Amino acid sequence: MANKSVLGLFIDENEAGDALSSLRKAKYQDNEFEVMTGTPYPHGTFGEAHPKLRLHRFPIFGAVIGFTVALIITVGTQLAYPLVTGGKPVLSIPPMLVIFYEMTLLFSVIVTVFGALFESRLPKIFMGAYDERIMTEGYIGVVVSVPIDRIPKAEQILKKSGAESTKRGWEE
Amino acid sequence: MQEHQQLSDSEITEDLTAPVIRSARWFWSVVGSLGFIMLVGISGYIYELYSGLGVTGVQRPVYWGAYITNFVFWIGISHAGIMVSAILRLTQAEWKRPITRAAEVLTLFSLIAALSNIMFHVGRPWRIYWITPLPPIFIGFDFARGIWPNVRSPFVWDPVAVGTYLLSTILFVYTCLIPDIALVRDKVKAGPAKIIYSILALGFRGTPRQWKVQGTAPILLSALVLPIFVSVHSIVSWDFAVSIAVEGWHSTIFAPYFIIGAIHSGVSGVVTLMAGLLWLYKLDKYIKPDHFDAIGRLLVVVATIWFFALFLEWVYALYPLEDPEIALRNMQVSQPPWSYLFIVFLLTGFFIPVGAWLFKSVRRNPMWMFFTTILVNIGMWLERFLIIVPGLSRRTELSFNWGTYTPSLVEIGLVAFTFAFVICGVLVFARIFPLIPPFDIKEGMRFRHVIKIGKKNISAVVRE
Amino acid sequence: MKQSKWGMVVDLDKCNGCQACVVACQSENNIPLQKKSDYDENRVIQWIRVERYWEGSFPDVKAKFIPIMCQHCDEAPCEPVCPVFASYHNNEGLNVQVYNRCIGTRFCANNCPYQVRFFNFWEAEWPDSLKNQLNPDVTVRSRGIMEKCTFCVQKIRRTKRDAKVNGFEVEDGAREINPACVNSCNTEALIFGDMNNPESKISRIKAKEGKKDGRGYHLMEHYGTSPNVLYLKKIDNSKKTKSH
Amino acid sequence: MKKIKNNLIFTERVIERSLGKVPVNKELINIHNRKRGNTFNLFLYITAFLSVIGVVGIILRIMNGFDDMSAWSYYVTACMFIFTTFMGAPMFSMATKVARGNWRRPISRMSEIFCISGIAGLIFFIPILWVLPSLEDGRKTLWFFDPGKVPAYSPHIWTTLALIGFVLTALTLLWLNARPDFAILRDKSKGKSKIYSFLAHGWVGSTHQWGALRDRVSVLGIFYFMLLLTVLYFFASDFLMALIPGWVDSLYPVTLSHNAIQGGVAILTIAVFIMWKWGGYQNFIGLDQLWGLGKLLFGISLLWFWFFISSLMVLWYGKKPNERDVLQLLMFGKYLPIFIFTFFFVCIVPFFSLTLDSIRKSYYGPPIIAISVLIGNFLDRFRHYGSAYSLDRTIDDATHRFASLPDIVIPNMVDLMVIFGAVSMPLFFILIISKYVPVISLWENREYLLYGSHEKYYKTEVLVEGKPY
Repeated sequence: MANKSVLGLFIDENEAGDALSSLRKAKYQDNEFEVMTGTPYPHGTFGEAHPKLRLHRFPIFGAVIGFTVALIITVGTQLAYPLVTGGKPVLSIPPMLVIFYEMTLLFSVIVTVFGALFESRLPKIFMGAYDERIMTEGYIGVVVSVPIDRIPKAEQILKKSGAESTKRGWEE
Repeated sequence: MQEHQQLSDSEITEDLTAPVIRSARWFWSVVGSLGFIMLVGISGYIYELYSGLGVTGVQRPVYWGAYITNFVFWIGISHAGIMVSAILRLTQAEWKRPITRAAEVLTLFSLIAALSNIMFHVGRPWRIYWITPLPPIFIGFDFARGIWPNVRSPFVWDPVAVGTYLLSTILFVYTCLIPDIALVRDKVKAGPAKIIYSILALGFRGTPRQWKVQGTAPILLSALVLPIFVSVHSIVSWDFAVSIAVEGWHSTIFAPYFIIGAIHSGVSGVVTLMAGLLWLYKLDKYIKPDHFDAIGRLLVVVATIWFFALFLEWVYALYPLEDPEIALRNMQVSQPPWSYLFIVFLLTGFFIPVGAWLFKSVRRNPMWMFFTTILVNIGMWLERFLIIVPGLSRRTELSFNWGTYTPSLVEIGLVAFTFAFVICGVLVFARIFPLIPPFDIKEGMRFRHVIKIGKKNISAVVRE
Repeated sequence: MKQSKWGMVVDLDKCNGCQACVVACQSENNIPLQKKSDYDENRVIQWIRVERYWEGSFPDVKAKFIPIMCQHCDEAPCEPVCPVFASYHNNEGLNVQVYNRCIGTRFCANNCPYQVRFFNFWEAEWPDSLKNQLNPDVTVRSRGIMEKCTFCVQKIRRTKRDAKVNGFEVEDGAREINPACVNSCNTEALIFGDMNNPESKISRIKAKEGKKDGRGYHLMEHYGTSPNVLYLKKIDNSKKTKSH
Repeated sequence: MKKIKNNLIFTERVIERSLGKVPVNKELINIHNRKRGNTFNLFLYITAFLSVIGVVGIILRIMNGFDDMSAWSYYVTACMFIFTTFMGAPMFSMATKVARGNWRRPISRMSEIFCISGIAGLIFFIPILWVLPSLEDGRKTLWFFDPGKVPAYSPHIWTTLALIGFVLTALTLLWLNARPDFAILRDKSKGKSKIYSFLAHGWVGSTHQWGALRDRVSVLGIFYFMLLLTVLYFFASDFLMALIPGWVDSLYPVTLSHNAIQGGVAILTIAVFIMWKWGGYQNFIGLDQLWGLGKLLFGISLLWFWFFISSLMVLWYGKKPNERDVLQLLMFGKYLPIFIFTFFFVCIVPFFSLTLDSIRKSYYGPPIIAISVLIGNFLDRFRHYGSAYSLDRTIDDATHRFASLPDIVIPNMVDLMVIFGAVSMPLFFILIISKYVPVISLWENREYLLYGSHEKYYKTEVLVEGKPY
């Protein structure tokens, strides 16, 4: 059953905070409503749940991939074509250290960026109820995406706690 | 220290996305003239491609000339972009907000300019991909080279390092750009632009989870990009430091010396860019004299450390008292064409700019900072030129093989091409995306507090 | 077949600087014709060049001719820096230059203390009349490629192959295995041979002259590249010193 | 937070702050003035005893004469160890004062107290002047010696002058920073104690004095950094590189200064841990002090690897005869085990352990890593100075290489006495003056009350920090 979503636009942070607490009182789960702001606020400004990020394991994971790729490239190429150059050993360590270092960092950056996109659940095709003024003018949006029958109750709560305007939208 | 005035969100959005919505009056004329310079450069390159490297001033034994100097110069400029933004992000300095993205974009385009220099320098540019560790199988148009690249050569480390650096800069700039693309997506009127921006913004809605990622991801990425920045310029310096036959190249201080030189010339490049933006886009409310003051102090410290490294390199070149080395240094200091360049290099690289930066009034005046930092970059271009070319003219025992070098027209045209390319790239980027992140400035407004102790107001900021 | 290690001895006492070796090398290895402008722009390609040095002031001035070619060093600084393996050390002790791998970064030329590597700045072209005298065994280099003396590796390869096919032993100092410059030297100043074969002329000279007080020395030893070309000093009876 | 309806301007939140009623931190002064426990006195006597043994070791070493340089290798290592660890610690307070991080305030005084170890370094340095041969023996030198114009003993003269200037700057820096605290303690004892009124030297706390203090400390801090670089530059070149013919490493002076700063941060971490664990300063030194030091140690260990790979790459790739010799002498020859231990303790242990959050962000993690860094630092000094002083400099011109490489010198009794003396004499001085100089600077902590505080921000609690200048 597709979710519909309703958006309430607030001017003041305290009003948005009260809307969230009243929604929570009306037994809407935390993952059903969301605050949308144009700029980053300190966490918990609206009393919303603290998002737990596990961003730290991505670089280590990427570093391991990068190290193995570098190992394959350097050791593989030098052993595949054991040509002596300049009297240097075929498996000469210092140049290999350079390639290890570069590849480890390259893959850890790539995996970290994908991790960041994954952590912020970004490629979101259907934006649901959304208003331009959140980003451009600094309004605060509270969007509730629930099955259709609970939408009017949510809209009524938003209006009561001082939303300037409400809007319906289609969730995924 | 900060005379600060609060701005409303809509005012900030208006100011910073103005260049994105409609192009400024001067935009097309400036980009057009830069495009003309680039055309001249490219035609020079086509002439060189057609008739061979004889058209450049390169000869035996000076086999490396203006292209490699330009390559090292642009790699140097690209470093400070990431270094400035990474260090400012890691120390959460308050004055990082307006300049981080400008610095990173400068990094992006100067890296592409550096790579294009390798294309000009190499004898057979259509085979240049043989340097990269791609598998030696048959790739479409070219017969399989049948062998992997030689991992022990500094010229294989270079593409790996610069490639890593370019890719991580692109990804870094993109992750920090997503909120601003969302802002422009909401600001721009319906049409093809809106579709492209909403695709690029990946549906960014500004939920607390997404803002927390925007908070921690740049710090994590700058912690990763800083080691890359250190390693790229060390590897570029090892292109020169590993060779034993050229006098003045084979010294161990080259890696730190090149990196401090890169920071010195790069941060000056960032300051020139900031002053340029301030003048072009009238951003007086966002780039304050305090930003120039803070960067000016940083530049004085970096310049003195760089001068200490230069002193160390010269002392330890003369320390073993070998004749070829002394002959080279003597030539650099007393022989006419090189001694003039050397004096100009010392004056513009260190003495005039650092002398000027000691005065607070100079540091706080964007116009003065603009000219002193351009002087620095002229000096640093000459510094790389004076490292590469006199060393190569080989004042060694085989006295019949001493050489000199004068850049040819084609080389001058292509050096001008790279400068025009970078400036034009930054302007076009500023036309497509906002160069000063609006959400960062708005965050600054929200986190701002004032502590009043008696008569003095001290600006304070929220620390998580 | 025992592994051979090719080397050369240059007897400076016999060399009179007649440049015959330079001409022989240019015709054998398809080196392009050098115009006057190449000499002015210092872009001439001479795989072996004879350097003239004068010693002493006017009344008793002494000329000294030193033919300098690629020394095929054991620890060649030019090999590890080539990114595409265009120059590497093969098992016969030669510093090999593979022309179709080279992309012209010119890093190896910077790294050679003896400056014996040359770059093709222009496309080489010959008048039609001279086209048939090109040596089929040697590739004609296009522009943008580095090249250097290879001890006429094509002659070594061909003789070794014929020796293996027809089953005869390659005897030391044979004209078909010697490089073009060695064959053309009328005063036999240049001696080429297999240093692993103890009876060969070159190893006997090396054994006799290579010691402390012998006439043999290597060019620019302080770079530590251990070159394979041994130079023998000029003998000078007028002075007390045996040789200079 | 007043908000104007239509254009949503955020007005600044103004926080009123004044120090009128808040008294100087009584608890800090009580900890400082309390009778020292017997563990403190025990340590005091141990270090006193060991320093006396050190002095005896010096005299014994002097008595066996100066001509055999290899006997002095452990002595020079011990002296260099003082300069590259104890004298590197004050750099921490300079650097963080410029970077204005507020987490440095409780521990910046402890890093300035290490300035006193300059005197111990000077005492150990004097005999070395006779060990180092003059320039007449034809060795290459920084002063481009040509007889007649440059005096044969110029390395000795200039290094001693630089060293004395360096130690004096360190002492004045310590006194300048501690002067407001002496004034507080003088007024605390209502003028009775003559030591504090003499040390405070008429400090009344006028705005002019505070402004002058800030300028003087910043100028002297930069001067201290430059003098540290110069002194270590002389030690690296004329006392080390000149003794190994053919070693041309223009990076080593910078590497030595970096090792000094790394050693300084390591020994500071241990001192802060001791203050936290047994010093009674539990509620002043929190987790973010040790965490900050852990992050700094991690960053500097990365730099250690970068300096090492820069010089190794150039020397390894060059393969000139003299470079192969130096690599054989210092790394891959007989000194290989020492090099492996050094690399393990100074680079691998801090790098791989401090990447884990649990070790870096803990009370016990950074100090343990700091101990391994100090061990590595000592081994690194021994690897360089030990081999340089015990090398016989004959070169056989056939292969342009050293005739024979020295094997690792075994320390005899006198060496051990000197090493223990060199480590414990600075500690002895530090323990003595920590009775008079308060180990946590009172005025810096009090200044923090002006700028840092927790404020309510809508529904959350945020830390607001001001940037004074």
